[in-house]
Amino acid sequence: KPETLKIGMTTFLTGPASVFGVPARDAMDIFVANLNAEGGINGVPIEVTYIDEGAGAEALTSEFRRVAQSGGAEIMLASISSGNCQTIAPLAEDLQVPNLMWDCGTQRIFEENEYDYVFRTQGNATSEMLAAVAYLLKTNPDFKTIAVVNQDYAWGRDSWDIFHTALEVMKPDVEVVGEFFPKFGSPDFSTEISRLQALRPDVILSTSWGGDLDTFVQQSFQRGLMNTSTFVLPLAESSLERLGPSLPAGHIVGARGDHYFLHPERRDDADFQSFMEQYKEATGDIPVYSVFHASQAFAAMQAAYEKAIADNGVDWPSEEQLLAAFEGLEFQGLGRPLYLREDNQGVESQLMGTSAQTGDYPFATLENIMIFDGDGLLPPIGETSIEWIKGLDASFVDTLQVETYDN
Amino acid sequence: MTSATQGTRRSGPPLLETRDLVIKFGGVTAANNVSMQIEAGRNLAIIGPNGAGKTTFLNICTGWLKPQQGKVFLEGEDITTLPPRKIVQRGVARAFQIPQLFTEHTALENLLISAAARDGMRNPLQSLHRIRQRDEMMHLLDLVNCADVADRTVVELSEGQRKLIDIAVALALKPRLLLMDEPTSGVASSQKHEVMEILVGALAEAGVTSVFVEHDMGIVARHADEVAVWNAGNVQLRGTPDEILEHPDVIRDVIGEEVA
Amino acid sequence: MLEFRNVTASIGIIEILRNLNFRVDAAETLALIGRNGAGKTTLLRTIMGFTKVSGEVLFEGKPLTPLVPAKRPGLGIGYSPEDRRLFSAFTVEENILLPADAARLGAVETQRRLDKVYDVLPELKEMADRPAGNVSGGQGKMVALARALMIGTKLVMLDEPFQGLAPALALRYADALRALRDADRSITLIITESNPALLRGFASRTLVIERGEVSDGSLSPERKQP
Amino acid sequence: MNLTIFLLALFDGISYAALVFIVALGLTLIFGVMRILNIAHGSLYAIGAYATVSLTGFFLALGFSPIFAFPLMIISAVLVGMLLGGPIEWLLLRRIYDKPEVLQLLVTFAVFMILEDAQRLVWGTQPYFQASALQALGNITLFGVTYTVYQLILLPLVAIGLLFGLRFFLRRTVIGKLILATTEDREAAQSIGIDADRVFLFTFIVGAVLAGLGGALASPTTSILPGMGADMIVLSFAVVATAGLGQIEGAAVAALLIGLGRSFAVYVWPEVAVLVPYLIMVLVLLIRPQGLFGSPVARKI
Amino acid sequence: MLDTSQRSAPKLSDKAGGLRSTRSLLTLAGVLLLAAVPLIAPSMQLLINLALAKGLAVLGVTILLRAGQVSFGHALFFGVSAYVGAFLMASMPQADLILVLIAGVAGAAISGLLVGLFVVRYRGIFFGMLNLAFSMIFWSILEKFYHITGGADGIRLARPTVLGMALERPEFEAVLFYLSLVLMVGLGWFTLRWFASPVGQIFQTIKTNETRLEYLGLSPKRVLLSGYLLSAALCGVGGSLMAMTQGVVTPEYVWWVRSAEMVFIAVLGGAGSVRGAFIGALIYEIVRVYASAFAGDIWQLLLGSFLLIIILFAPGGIMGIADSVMNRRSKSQPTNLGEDAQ
Ligand SMILES: Nc1ncnc2c1ncn2[C@@H]1O[C@H](COP(=O)(O)OP(=O)(O)OP(=O)(O)O)[C@@H](O)[C@H]1O
Ligand SMILES: Nc1ncnc2c1ncn2[C@@H]1O[C@H](COP(=O)(O)OP(=O)(O)OP(=O)(O)O)[C@@H](O)[C@H]1O
Ligand SMILES: [Mg+2]
Ligand SMILES: [Mg+2]
Repeated sequence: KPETLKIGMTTFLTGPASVFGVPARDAMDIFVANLNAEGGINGVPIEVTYIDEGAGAEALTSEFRRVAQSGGAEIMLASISSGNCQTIAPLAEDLQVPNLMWDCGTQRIFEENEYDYVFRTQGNATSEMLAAVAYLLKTNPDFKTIAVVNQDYAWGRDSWDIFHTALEVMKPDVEVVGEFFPKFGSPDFSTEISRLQALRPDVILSTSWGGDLDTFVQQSFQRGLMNTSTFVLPLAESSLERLGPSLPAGHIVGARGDHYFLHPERRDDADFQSFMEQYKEATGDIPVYSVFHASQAFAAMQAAYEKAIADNGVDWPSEEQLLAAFEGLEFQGLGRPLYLREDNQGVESQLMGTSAQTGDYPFATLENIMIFDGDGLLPPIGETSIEWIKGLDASFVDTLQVETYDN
Repeated sequence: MTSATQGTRRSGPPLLETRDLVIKFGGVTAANNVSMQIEAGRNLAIIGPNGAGKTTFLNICTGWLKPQQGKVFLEGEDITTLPPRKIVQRGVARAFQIPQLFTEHTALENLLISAAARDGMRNPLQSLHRIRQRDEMMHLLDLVNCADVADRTVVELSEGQRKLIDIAVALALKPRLLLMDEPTSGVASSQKHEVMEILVGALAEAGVTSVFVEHDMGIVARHADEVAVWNAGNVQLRGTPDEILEHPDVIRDVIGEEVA
Repeated sequence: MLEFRNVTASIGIIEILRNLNFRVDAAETLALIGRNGAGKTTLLRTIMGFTKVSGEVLFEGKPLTPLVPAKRPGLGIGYSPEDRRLFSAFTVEENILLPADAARLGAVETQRRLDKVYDVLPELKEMADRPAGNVSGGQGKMVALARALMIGTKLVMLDEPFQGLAPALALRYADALRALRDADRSITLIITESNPALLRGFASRTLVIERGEVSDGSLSPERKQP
Repeated sequence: MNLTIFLLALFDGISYAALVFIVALGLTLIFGVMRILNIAHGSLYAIGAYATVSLTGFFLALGFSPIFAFPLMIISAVLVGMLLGGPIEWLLLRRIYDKPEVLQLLVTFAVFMILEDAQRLVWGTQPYFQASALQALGNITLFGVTYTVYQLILLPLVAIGLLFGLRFFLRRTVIGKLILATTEDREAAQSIGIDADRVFLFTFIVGAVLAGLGGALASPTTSILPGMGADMIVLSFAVVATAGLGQIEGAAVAALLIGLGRSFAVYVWPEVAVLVPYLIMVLVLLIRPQGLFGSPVARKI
Repeated sequence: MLDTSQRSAPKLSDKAGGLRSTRSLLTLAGVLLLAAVPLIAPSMQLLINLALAKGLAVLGVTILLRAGQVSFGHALFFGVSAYVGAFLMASMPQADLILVLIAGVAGAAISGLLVGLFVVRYRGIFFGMLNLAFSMIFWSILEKFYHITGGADGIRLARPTVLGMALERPEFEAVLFYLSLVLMVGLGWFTLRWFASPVGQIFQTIKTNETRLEYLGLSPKRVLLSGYLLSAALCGVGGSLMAMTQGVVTPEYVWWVRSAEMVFIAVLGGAGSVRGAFIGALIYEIVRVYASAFAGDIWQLLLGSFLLIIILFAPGGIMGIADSVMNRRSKSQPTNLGEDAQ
């Protein structure tokens, strides 16, 4: 039994993605402090080392390795960027250190390779996009045209691939009138907006995040584009507070999972409320989805250790015991409970809603919330997402399990 | 050294010939129907007032400037449109009015590079300082009175020293024809004659034809076989030093009354 | 007027001039001679403030050393560098006028001085509007000379001013400079020149520099009483 | 492509070009005069934007009318120039003018790195948005497409004003002449009495003010977030190189080409929009190796 | 004339000789120390391996610095070589390490030739920016054709075999480490010799006077191209090693910041110094990793300040510091010209 349980976590502390990375670290500090205050896991306190993903791939791999090997970390949480996930997953496998992919969206990881040491404690791009398609089809069944404005990098491209493929099979009559991939970090979308105003699509999809999403929505709002088209913004939960009044009512918002600071099923729970207060106190902000993802990874880790200890009746599990505990592990962070599939992929529910300016907050909140069960949103093990989606049809939406809430 | 021009006078085309060169810069005519024939084996001095077009003539002959009209021939070959390096490869070297040196290299290295460029570079990993032409180059430096600054970087040298090294660099190419633009300007008068003496001797020994622009009439009188006088873009006169330096027009326009 | 006291000047870590002690009186015309690399140019550059100096350089009794180079022309020091250093983005006349602009002389004074300069160097008048980058080597020297005369009301330093000039022209300039000096007794001239013939009967004193040291040139036979 | 679409693309291109030009202008000036490619320009741009957002937020919270955002932009830009530009030149660059240019470049790179983190320490990692200035001017509608007056009219006007202002300053005023002379030969300038140190300090501050102004003017149109400077700086570099060394008219034309190229690409061939600045640069330099307005360096021999 | 130089010249070269041997000894010690890293500090092995790979690329940039040219796009060749390796591994999973390396370097050299033919016409900022443009065009291609290139996620690069043997990660990494070390020594030595050779010296004259070069009968463009090719190939070696060490290639390899970083390291080590390229890379990577590990979100600030201090107080870079330290020690007699003349 170690004196402390050392864990390493990679997150963006610098660079544009620090809009996710820094809140996640702040949250992690709270989770760790809370657990340590209760005596840690089976009496073992936890100590986290953070690794900045913004420092570049060399620094990341060197640091990851240092923390995992000489730093004595028993378990690693990595990472946010999907490029980094691709680097880290095989490295963790070779180093034989259990690694929880806590905020890594690309569906490819487990579809293209098998891993023994790598687990994902959240859903993936497929479940996130399918939920957005399903919500759109349920709430807005009659739209005819769609345009997309995504960031020009893997996430923007992949997510549109999934969304588009799904739309083609579930609503073949929809016409894609414009596909824009402005460069990542673009400061200006005026041209795209002019073009969209001329095209007047019924629906505009953007899976952008951070400053790109903020700028796009703000500029669209200023120029009246939001009055003429319905926006589908699967990551906008993370921008709600910053967008303030610029996100008017009636647009579709997602959260990469069932993450929302007013989660209809969780908002009355004591642990949920107390965390929200702690977080608000520590940072002054409302938490965004990366905080929820951090909570899930943390919960998964805690659950795995506790399960391994209980299953084996030991003081502290060996690595094999710990790995065994991850098989089919069930855990719950700040959202609904999750579990790990056989391919180490997490099954996570997806929350979607429609923006509303109620006046309760100086920014948009959600109404007509739907929480989709994660099971139906992932391809069966062994199938790749795109192939699987190509085999679906319009009836897919009705097969999904969903709960609906007014707000 | 080179053998190509050992025989001083040969029948056949002159070593360098220009026909009706014209070049104008805006309103200034720097060359106005310049036709010159330069025979092998002689030292030709070019004199003339400032701005007469002397440097421009050298620029055209070496391909730095393209004339608006006219042609340049090197032993009968039309070289008017060739770039300088092609002309240099045919045995023409040049020293400049404003020295053109590799300022971060030492004086000796400047010469060694010149020698390497001349002979081609065979062994890519041999040190420049070890190439076999080193002694020859030290000798050349000595010739221009600069052996003592061989290991100084060019930026550290005085203007006069640079001029001398610039000449040595041109000489290191073992040219058939050497063009020098005011070789002694900036060289202290105490050294001028000494340097020119040795230089001209060496050129004669190697059979190098030389053309030099010069403002010092003492030098012209002593070292030129022939003098051409430039004026306003034209060759005004041509003749032996004695004839020319006595000519009243030349005295008026170039030499000035007192010294004469 | 100008005095060197124990001056040692270095470029980088190399000492070029050592232990110079001499003075130049007002209205003197000093010829600096010496072999190539003796340190003539460096001496002038030292007065302009472009070398590292230990010891004292006094100008009209006041130490020059604390002044940054840019402040020195304002004292009435004009300098024509050996390598011309014209501003090719400007025309010949603009080059000549720049020192006046920098000193903010005002239109009237500027014109007065320009006229004077053209009196000395009439050849420049016809090239006034040509870009300075294109003039010939000798013409460039003339422009540099003119520029120095523009600002040098007290001290004019010419580094090989006749280098590259056709002898006829050089002689005329020597005459003109002499006339200028004779007309305005407040001007002190320092000239480095390798052709002593041109300075004959012109320089009031000769200073020989050798290996960075000033030898007893001040006792030169060419010395003339002002 | 019909006429309407053509005009729409033109409008978009112009307003984008205006902003790019304003930022690139300061960089061109500094590069033209000091021969330093100031990488920290990107940070100054970002800090100009942050400062504007903070100041505007502060004064609007005090109840001032949104129109105050405009003077605050200028104040922010001047603050950036004075408080950052001045010390960078004074404390850092001045010490290494006699060193190789690449060292000067790297000093600005180091400053860039420092300022990037400094920004994050001061303003955090969350994007800011402050569009009062833009909203204050309202919208206009052309061919059924709504534009903000700010972007379509104000920015181009400011850009044109700066272009002619700076041109006049450099070509027609005495200080401008002295700056140009210093540009060409620092030592020769000193020896005719030009205080090259002051010229450089002044130039750098003006360049920094322009960077800050670019950020200030951009702030109402975009999210202010870490890393915004890095993108702008590459774009500005492309403008500077395309323009020809230190050519401000060239910078204007290059910015316009890049702006129009980008907006037409979005209409016609969106895939290449990202590449437009580089393609334009390669094409221009292929045809004119010295840049749009640069003149071939005539070496006197 | 100052005849002091003549007297001091032999002294200078004596001293240079002494310095040279001290330097060789120190270099040897450094290489041995590096060779011992896997044994004495295994946790540093990966970091140092990455630094060595980068150092080779920096060496490429260093070469151009000697000609006075700064390229802001040399990450292009780094990336080309890495992607060639990745594609090779994808199509030929049994490919050998040596094959990957050779193919990568060949790819880098060929692209160096293509880009070089175009950019050698330019100097200064134009040269730098055109290189940047080409690297960014390649970067965009990598991002755009994501079906082929994997977009921002990049491509995983399986472990190649080594002389036909399939190795586990630790052994493979040891092989890579020593291979990098050998390449550093070999290519470093080669580059030093090349710099000193007539060809290399002529290449360096691009920095000071192309007119004279032309009047020596040489084509400045061709001269620059030869060095450009060498520099691209060296970047290629670095890129291949980096790709195999990381096991993944991403468009970040080509991103302009990486090119800028290479220039930065080159100057940090001592602009134009061969040893400096590697020492610079090692120090840069170590400072960066430890700064980012222990000062989380202000590592850039620390790194920037560190570099600023080096540039301001030791503009000769780390090699400059090393030289002046050695100079001071070997300063038995004064070599100052002035003092000699007394
Ligand atoms: N930047 C420098 N670094 C080191 N040494 C230098 C530097 N500049 C000049 N020197 C040296 O200082 C000495 C004096 O040079 P200076 O230019 O003053 O000579 P000069 O008398 O003007 O010669 P010349 O008649 O050839 O112009 C020379 O030996 C020269 O090599
Ligand atoms: N590139 C150019 N552009 C414009 N004018 C030029 C150019 N080169 C030379 N000139 C002009 O052509 C004329 C001849 O110049 P050149 O340099 O040939 O004179 P030079 O006889 O060598 O004079 P000097 O003895 O002063 O060196 C001069 O008036 C000069 O200003
Ligand atoms: Mg001439
Ligand atoms: Mg001199």
